[in-house]
Amino acid sequence: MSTPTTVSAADTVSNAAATPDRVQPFGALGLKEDEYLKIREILGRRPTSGELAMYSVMWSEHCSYKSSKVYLRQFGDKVSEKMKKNLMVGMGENAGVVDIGDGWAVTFKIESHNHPSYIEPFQGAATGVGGIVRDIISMGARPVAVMDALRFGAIDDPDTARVVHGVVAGISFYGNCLGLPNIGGETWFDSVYQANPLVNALAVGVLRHEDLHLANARGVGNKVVLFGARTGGDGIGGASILASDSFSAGGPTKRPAVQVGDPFAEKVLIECCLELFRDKLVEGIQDLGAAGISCATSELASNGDGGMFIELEKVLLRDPTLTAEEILMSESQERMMAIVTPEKLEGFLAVTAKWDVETSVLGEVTDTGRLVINWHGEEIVNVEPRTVAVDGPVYNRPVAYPAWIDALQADSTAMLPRASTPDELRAQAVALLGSPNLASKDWITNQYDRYVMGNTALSFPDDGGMVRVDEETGLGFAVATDANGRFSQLDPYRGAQLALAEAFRNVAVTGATPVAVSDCLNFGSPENPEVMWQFSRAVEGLSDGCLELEIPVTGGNVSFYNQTGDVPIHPTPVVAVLGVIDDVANRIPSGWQDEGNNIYLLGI
Amino acid sequence: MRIGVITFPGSLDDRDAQRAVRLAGAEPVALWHGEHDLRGVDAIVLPGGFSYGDYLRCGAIASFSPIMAEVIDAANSGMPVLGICNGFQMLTEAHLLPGGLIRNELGSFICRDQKLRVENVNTAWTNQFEAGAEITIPLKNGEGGFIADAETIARLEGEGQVAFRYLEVNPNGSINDIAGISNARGNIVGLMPHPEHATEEGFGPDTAAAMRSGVDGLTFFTSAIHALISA
Amino acid sequence: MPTIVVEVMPKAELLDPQGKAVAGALTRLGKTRFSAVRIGKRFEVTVDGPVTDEVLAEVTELANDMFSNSVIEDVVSITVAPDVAPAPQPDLAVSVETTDAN
Amino acid sequence: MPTIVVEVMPKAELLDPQGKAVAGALTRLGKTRFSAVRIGKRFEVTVDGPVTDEVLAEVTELANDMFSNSVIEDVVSITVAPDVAPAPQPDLAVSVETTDAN
Ligand SMILES: Nc1ncnc2c1ncn2[C@@H]1O[C@H](COP(=O)(O)OP(=O)(O)O)[C@@H](O)[C@H]1O
Repeated sequence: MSTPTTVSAADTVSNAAATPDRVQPFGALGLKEDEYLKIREILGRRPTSGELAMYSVMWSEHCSYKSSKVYLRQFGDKVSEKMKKNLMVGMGENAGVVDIGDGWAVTFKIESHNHPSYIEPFQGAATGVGGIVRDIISMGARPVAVMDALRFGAIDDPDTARVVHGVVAGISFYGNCLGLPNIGGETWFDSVYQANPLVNALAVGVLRHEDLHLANARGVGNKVVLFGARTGGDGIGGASILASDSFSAGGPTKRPAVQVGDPFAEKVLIECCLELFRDKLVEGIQDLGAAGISCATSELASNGDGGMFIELEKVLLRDPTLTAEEILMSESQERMMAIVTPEKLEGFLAVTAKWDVETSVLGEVTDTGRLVINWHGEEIVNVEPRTVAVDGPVYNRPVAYPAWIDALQADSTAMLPRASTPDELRAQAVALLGSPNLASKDWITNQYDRYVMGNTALSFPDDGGMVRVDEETGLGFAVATDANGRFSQLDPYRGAQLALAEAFRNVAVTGATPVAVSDCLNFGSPENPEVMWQFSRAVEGLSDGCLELEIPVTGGNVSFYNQTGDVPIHPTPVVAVLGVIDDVANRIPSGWQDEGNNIYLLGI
Repeated sequence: MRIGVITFPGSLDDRDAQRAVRLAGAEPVALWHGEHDLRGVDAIVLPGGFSYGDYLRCGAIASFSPIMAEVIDAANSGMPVLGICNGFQMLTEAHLLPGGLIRNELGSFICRDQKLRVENVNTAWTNQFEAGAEITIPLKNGEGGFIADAETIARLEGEGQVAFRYLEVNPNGSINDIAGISNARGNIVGLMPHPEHATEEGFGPDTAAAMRSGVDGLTFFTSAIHALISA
Repeated sequence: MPTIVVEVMPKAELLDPQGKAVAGALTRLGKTRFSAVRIGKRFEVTVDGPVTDEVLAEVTELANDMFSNSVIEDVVSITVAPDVAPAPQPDLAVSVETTDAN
Repeated sequence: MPTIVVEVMPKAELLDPQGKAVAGALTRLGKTRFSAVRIGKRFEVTVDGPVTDEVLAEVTELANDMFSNSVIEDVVSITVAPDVAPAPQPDLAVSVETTDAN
């Protein structure tokens, strides 16, 4: 970079206007040239380095869904009246919300934290749980359960132990310390996930109808408040982000790509947020996810009256050397942003003080239609928030039917030799029993607290987890997650449907009635036309299946770029189904317990 | 009968302990770590969880909470005090009970339905058990290995202050399979397993009779009520 | 700003399952010349102002009452490291030197 | 037997939840002159035999690969403490001295 900047002299809007030809490291930030040119066109000038930071993270595949958006619409389009009936909040919000009766609602969502969990399995998985739980809190719900769907490499590969034990310990550490019962999940080993494990975490929350909150920045003059952990250098090297030639003088900043989780801080944050909601001290709360302050400010502003003014130097820092751009992109965990009316600010601060949660007022909602961010009195960001958060690029990427799939399908089990002697049969049975994918998962589930909160009606080894919502009536919900990457590799359309059907069955057999779906679509690179074909087929299959079963998709997550070198993982659409049960006392556990019960085999 | 349950930042099983108190027939009273006020309760439960994230040492930071000054005074004057898991750790950190709790022998967190023998039925929290009763209640901890120097162990064993012992499996490497202890007077009891999670049918540990039907934990709370009534 | 370093160790091997686990791992890796590993804690306390005798006394008290639990741990040293940079450079991190035990 | 002491600290850029929790406790107790606390680990590795260059090289490797996780931690020092008694006496434990940082 020709004119490097430092902490005290950030690249300002006027400087950007005055130096249109300055070369900017958009490529290193993950932006394509046409995307960069588009940003210049939107702004009518070159972006400041702060704006470039914001656009680059918000326009990343992870935040903008630029390759998947055109397909995901099907989840909203293929719906019947019945599917809409119990839906209080559908796709697009932090998490979908379903009416379960008696004035109760349930919100749930599943999300991936795959790549961080390969780099640093313990912290990657831990912060994956933390992130999904904050989505649930921001809806006004109390989180009441978590689940985890995991895919690892071959069990005998030397690196697998590092990843498995790190991931499981991370989930156990974060979930247990947060006091959320883990009620189920999946564990699968296959060498296609060797350098790209899948860590999908699900969280469920419950709320009364009247407690539902959506995160938006309405009401000119309302305060924008950041609270929770201090902002540090965590995860700045993460996502698509910072390259050595980026922002500061004096050589490359070495920032770690991982985030460190503090479940205790999150537990306190949960109680603090619930008290803020209960005492009606906030208009809305937004969690800080992958793109940190960039995401929270631009999304809140986009969903509200459209304008916001922020003084970035008011952000409480853990590391005082952070630049403005790094503060905008930091992925530090356990932070929330709230919109508070001026009259209620004092009450708000009293609650955060009670919980020892650090808080700073960053700015306020405006009617300018612009998101303006100052840094020590100088304007470093001035954008229309929707251009950052909503109207990012949308791609209709090329798709190509994989030529190899016909041969793969033709190579069916009918070609395999059959066991012909008792010894061969025995050997096969022993091989099956000894296979890691069929073996007991107790060594994992014994590390998860299933008792905390005292409402767990079903968990391991049941097919679905079940939690009581109302202690008076016994009203409750059940959840199961399922996926089969091998089926989806053979046929992504049917594979996604099989995952849906399996999760649906696993909920139904607990005695609950399935009512809603969340999904986490784990695929290879969207720039690979064959992967894009798999993705398009899986979404089509899943949306058709949901229409057939008449349960809506309320939200989910897409994770692309899951591959080792050029080799993509098997398409792995993880489907979570939520069901409702009037009284958890009527639940049906998986085990047979009473002598004399009859055994039936249903289906074909 | 009013039994207080103290909530510390990071307490997790506080609501469960309150529910258990209610199911046992007493009135649960929520107490807050930051106050110097026991609200006139007759007994106190320090619940499980990860107070202050279990950072530093489990229960260590919580043991410096304002309310602990009152808890220490009340405990020393004979009020029934029960420390469950993290609460047990706090009681040792506050030196109300001897010994300490260290990381499980095998390193990882463990959650299991744990069989115990009630070794001492002369405490405020065990008097309704039959002598030598074998019970099953959930255990869930990462740092539950009970340790103390040889002299302390000899004293605990000699004077009947070992209240509970692990049966079949010693899940965390505790010396002499010790799962819980009491003070000499018997009003203060601490244990790693969780009686409050075995108080309601359908949500407790499995029993031979039916899944999740174990309610052995209820007797801890009815014992406290009995102790208070007969005091 | 000056930093005071407090070091705490478990009293004996018995009380240190983590150290035992690491020692076991070393043996499995064939690193047999290490006969024991113990794992303790190192606290870096940043002091706002000069390190006076009074400050040191306060830290010593904290070290004994809060940073360590005398039932299972010992405070093995309290030293002053004036004006260290917040974090050493990774590449320079390993400095091998011989010092006396505390 | 000689002991090699390896010290590992969380990276300064990353959150140290333990240190933060202890610093918070200090503030609540009114000990306001301590502005930050960070908590790392101290490994004492007992060596069976003399501490040769080769042994030091091996410990350095272990320090980097096993005792620390380079993604989130730094090895801040490796020192040799010859022939310490296994555990210092509690009463003698606290020796206040000024040394240079590593
Ligand atoms: N990673 C995990 N997290 C939580 N629960 C899990 C996990 N893996 C497996 N389980 C649980 O363990 C039990 C057995 O799992 P599994 O062997 O996959 O059985 P099934 O094939 O019947 O689903 C189920 O209750 C499942 O929810």
